[in-house]
Amino acid sequence: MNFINGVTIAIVLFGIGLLGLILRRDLVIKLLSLGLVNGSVILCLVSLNARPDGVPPIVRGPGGAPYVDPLPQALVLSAIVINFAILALALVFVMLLVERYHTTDSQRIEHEIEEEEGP
Amino acid sequence: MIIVLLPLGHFLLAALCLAWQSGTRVLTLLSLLVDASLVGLLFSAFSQGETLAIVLGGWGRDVGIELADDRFSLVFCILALLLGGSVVAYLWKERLRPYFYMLLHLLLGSVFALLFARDLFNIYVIMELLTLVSFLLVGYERKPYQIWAGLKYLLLASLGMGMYLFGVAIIYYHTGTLNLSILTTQLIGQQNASWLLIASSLLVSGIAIKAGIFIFSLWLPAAHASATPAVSALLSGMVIKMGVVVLLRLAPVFPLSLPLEVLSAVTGLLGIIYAIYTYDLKRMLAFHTLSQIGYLILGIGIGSELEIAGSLEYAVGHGLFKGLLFLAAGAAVQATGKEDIPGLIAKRSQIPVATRVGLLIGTMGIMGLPPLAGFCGKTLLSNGTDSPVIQAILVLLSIGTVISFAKLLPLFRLERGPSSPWPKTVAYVILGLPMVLFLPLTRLFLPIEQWRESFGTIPFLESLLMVGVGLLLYRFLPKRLANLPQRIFRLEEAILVILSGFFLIYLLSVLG
Amino acid sequence: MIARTTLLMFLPLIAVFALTRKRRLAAVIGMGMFSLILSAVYLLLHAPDVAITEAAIGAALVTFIYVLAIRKTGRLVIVGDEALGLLEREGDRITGLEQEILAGFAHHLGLDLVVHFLPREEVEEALLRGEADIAAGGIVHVDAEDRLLKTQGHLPTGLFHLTRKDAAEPKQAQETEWIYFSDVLEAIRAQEKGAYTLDLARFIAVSRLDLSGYAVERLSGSFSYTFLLPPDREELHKRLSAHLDHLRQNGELDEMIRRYFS
Amino acid sequence: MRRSSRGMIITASVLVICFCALLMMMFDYHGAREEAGAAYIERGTIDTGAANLVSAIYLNYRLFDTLFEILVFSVAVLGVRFYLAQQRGNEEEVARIPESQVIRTSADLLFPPILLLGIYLVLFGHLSPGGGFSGGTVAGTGLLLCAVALGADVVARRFHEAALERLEWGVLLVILLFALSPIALWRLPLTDLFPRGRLGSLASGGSILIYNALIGLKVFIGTWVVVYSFIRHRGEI
Repeated sequence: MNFINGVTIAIVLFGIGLLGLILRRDLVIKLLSLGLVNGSVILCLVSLNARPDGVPPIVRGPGGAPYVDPLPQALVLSAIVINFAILALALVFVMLLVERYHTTDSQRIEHEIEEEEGP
Repeated sequence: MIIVLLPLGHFLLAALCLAWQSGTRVLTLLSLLVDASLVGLLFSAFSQGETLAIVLGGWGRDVGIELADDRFSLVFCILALLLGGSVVAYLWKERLRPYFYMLLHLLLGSVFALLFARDLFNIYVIMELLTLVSFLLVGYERKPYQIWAGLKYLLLASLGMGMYLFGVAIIYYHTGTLNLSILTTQLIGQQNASWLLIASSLLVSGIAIKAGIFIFSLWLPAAHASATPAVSALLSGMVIKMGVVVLLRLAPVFPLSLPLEVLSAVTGLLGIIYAIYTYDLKRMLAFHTLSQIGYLILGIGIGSELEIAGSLEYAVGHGLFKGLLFLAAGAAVQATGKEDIPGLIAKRSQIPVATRVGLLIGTMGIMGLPPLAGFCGKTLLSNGTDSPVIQAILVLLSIGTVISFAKLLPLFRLERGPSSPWPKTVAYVILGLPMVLFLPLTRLFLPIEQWRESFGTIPFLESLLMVGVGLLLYRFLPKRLANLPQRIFRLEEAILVILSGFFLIYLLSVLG
Repeated sequence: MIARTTLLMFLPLIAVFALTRKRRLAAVIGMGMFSLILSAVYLLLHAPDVAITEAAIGAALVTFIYVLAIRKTGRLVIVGDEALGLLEREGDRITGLEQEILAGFAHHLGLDLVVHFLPREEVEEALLRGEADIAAGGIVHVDAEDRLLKTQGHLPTGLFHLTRKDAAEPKQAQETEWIYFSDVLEAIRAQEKGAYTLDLARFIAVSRLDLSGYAVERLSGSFSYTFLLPPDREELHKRLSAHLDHLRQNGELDEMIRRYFS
Repeated sequence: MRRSSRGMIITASVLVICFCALLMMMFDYHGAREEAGAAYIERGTIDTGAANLVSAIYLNYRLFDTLFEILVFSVAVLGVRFYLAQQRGNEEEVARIPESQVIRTSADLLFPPILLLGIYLVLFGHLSPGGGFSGGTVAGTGLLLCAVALGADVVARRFHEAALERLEWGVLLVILLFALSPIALWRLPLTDLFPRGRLGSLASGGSILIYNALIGLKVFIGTWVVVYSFIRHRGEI
């Protein structure tokens, strides 16, 4: 079996996204990393049952062509939209934070909020 | 049919709220009454032994989405209605935008949907809606710390849902189904497959982030402490329980017994330690939520019928008293302008009497004083197991709860105070009354012999003893401890802790 | 199959490239590229529906809103304490000589000027933490930390030494404390310390108060106000110095100084 | 100093690498399963009448998921509007958007085909790739292009925001009512009562076409509301 397939790449991308989420302090880049994490799961789902000799699951006529499993593809459509919703809303909240703290550095914002709230 | 109407009806109302802005309040109240009658219908059908299970669209289970009801979902429906009703009452006099009621309806609708869901991907979608709605509710007042708490919640919860979906992908690849009841039959004999262990750890860690388990839900103290009281009550009483409900659905299917038991001890004890040394009222309540989740998942982890009944009862009880405590605490903070407990105690004469009574009933409930709600759940949980370790954990948790709430006791000195506006009093009554009458009400869930057996004199004395020991210990415990680590609640550190938690769960499921 | 593998191998590379960018805009556009390639992969995986949705939402819509939200122009962030005539708040506006110099400099670089006011003792910390590009607000060059880059002074100033007359022993100069605008007024009113060293701008602010309890002495030597930059910003330092030289040579600096301090 | 501390970097890398390695080893992936999705492939077109099996699942078998997805999208639009509307937007910026002549003409040229593409994706979603969501987004993005070319305020005058938001929720209401309508005939909600039609013709696939059209309209409006909110607040980060 080919080692470079959608699933392994998806796991690698998940890891990259996680690292970005932890190590980059800029909130915008954190959000992009989150998008990458969720996107990698989508890639994983789509490539699970994508057989190399398959055809897209659109029936052109009678008879059994090797259609690819349509279920993950349908699920993934929902996941993509949800991903978008999260990224858009999170971006709005980041904008609100920037308006108040003039920075997108997560640790600085966290620090300032801790200072405001007291010990 | 009803189980589809419950969620979709609320979504319809959410859409209507924008069109008919002036009537939202009344509309919401009416809808809750209609819900109550629908749930009543379901309940009467259920008590005659009919369980509803439908596949939407009229397809077979293997291709469609199944919805089904059972005891858990009905009980949680009642809890959701009580909380929803009291929140509406609590906010009756406040001028809120229709936007708020819209979110409230969306929240209720997704809660109902989740209670009936039996499909892994369906659960994922509903959880995401729940996340987004509660995220918007946390930031409703647009204060900077709320925004940050909400953002942290969204990032972590979304990461969790990513992990969950990865687990779903693995399961789908190996079994070809997403339906939980089909999965149960498919997985017989495969309980030790390597992919199953990793998939179930992914599912559980993803859900645990939303379920308020200590090493996973590190966003929770900030979010629950900073939101408005009504939102905190909803989140702590209801939304957190939804994560637990999902764990309840997953537990019979996947090999989760040992991980859940260990997690319950961890979250219970760590939550208590933080709660004891936190002097900000709402933050302490938030830490308490973390610790009380321990009780719930303990029962789920053990999985015997009595234990599950115990955690179910405790879940309802916790929903009631935590909702009550958050509402009353919010009113008290509003009346005095102080958020820390010493400050509140100093100004206690400014707190309305009804609020103080509400806080008192909530405190008694959470301490497990018989015959209030907390007592029933705790008793059932400890009756259901013989393992000394689990008994010890339960005792520690009970005593810890008493200690952490002993701080509040000076608040309840008999003193005159201003009177509370009537809607808030109604809100306290909606949550307080079922709590006081909890013991008779539990007969609905338990066979009569078991009920008699469980609540004899001995548990009464035991829990009184526990309260006494807790109060005594409170006198002698150091009032301040060397700094507990607060860093773990930061965003980056929280992600690292979550990852380590994932390894912990995986290790435990390999061992178990 | 080969196309699929190649594209798949590209994905992590692009992701790493995008997420390690320093500039947000580059990262956003990198992730947009990533989404585009991802949707090509979906097409090759026989999922045209997903490919279209990913291209429309992931690549187009998300990238659009992120690009819209991000500031196109960079910002030149100034930190500093308030100083009369140099960096002052007037209602919503910020005025003063240093403000004008830096605004011109920012315009010259094509950047937006942003000023954050901080107490003087936190300014250097902020600079070292990388939160600001330039520190301003009446910084006398002898007072600055050695690690930081300094520009050549743009305005001569004097230093004043205030000693309380009723102090038991006259304090030595090295024991006196620098005092800055953010707390100078309260400090002098409260008369909490025995001795202060002030620069001209602060001295003017203080001189409105009752100073009869203090002996005032002007320190000898020539002092001047300067800007501070973080140690790793040599390029910016060079350009700012060049900008100041330019102002000096064509007389604009003198003109500005006359406007603020005549 | 925009870097994390070294301990953090090391811990994070170790944990993440372990996580990925564990996942890779334990996934037990050995190529695509050929029998996967057989139930849908065999029965899909007969059950639903749609040639596109993904649409068949998305809008018929698993319509309930899709309803939630639509709700998630609506909540996102609502949230963006709510939180950005109270913010002081830079109105003069909005008026200033029109860019150079080149962009204007190219946007003018591009807009009609993009809109057409969107409509095509919506209408033929049950026969070929596409559907309400992708079609709506494509059309909405086209409108964004239009906004860049003409100035967002020109477009915004034609599409009044508050009215649009109501319209969006109105469409949601219609979708929900439509989903619930089988109750009137005493059938399970979300059941498709429409005739299946001849496979491959436009009028096939039962109610999928109706759902696609409704969702397409809703997403089109929603996309524009989101994009316009962001145009009003551009460059704030």
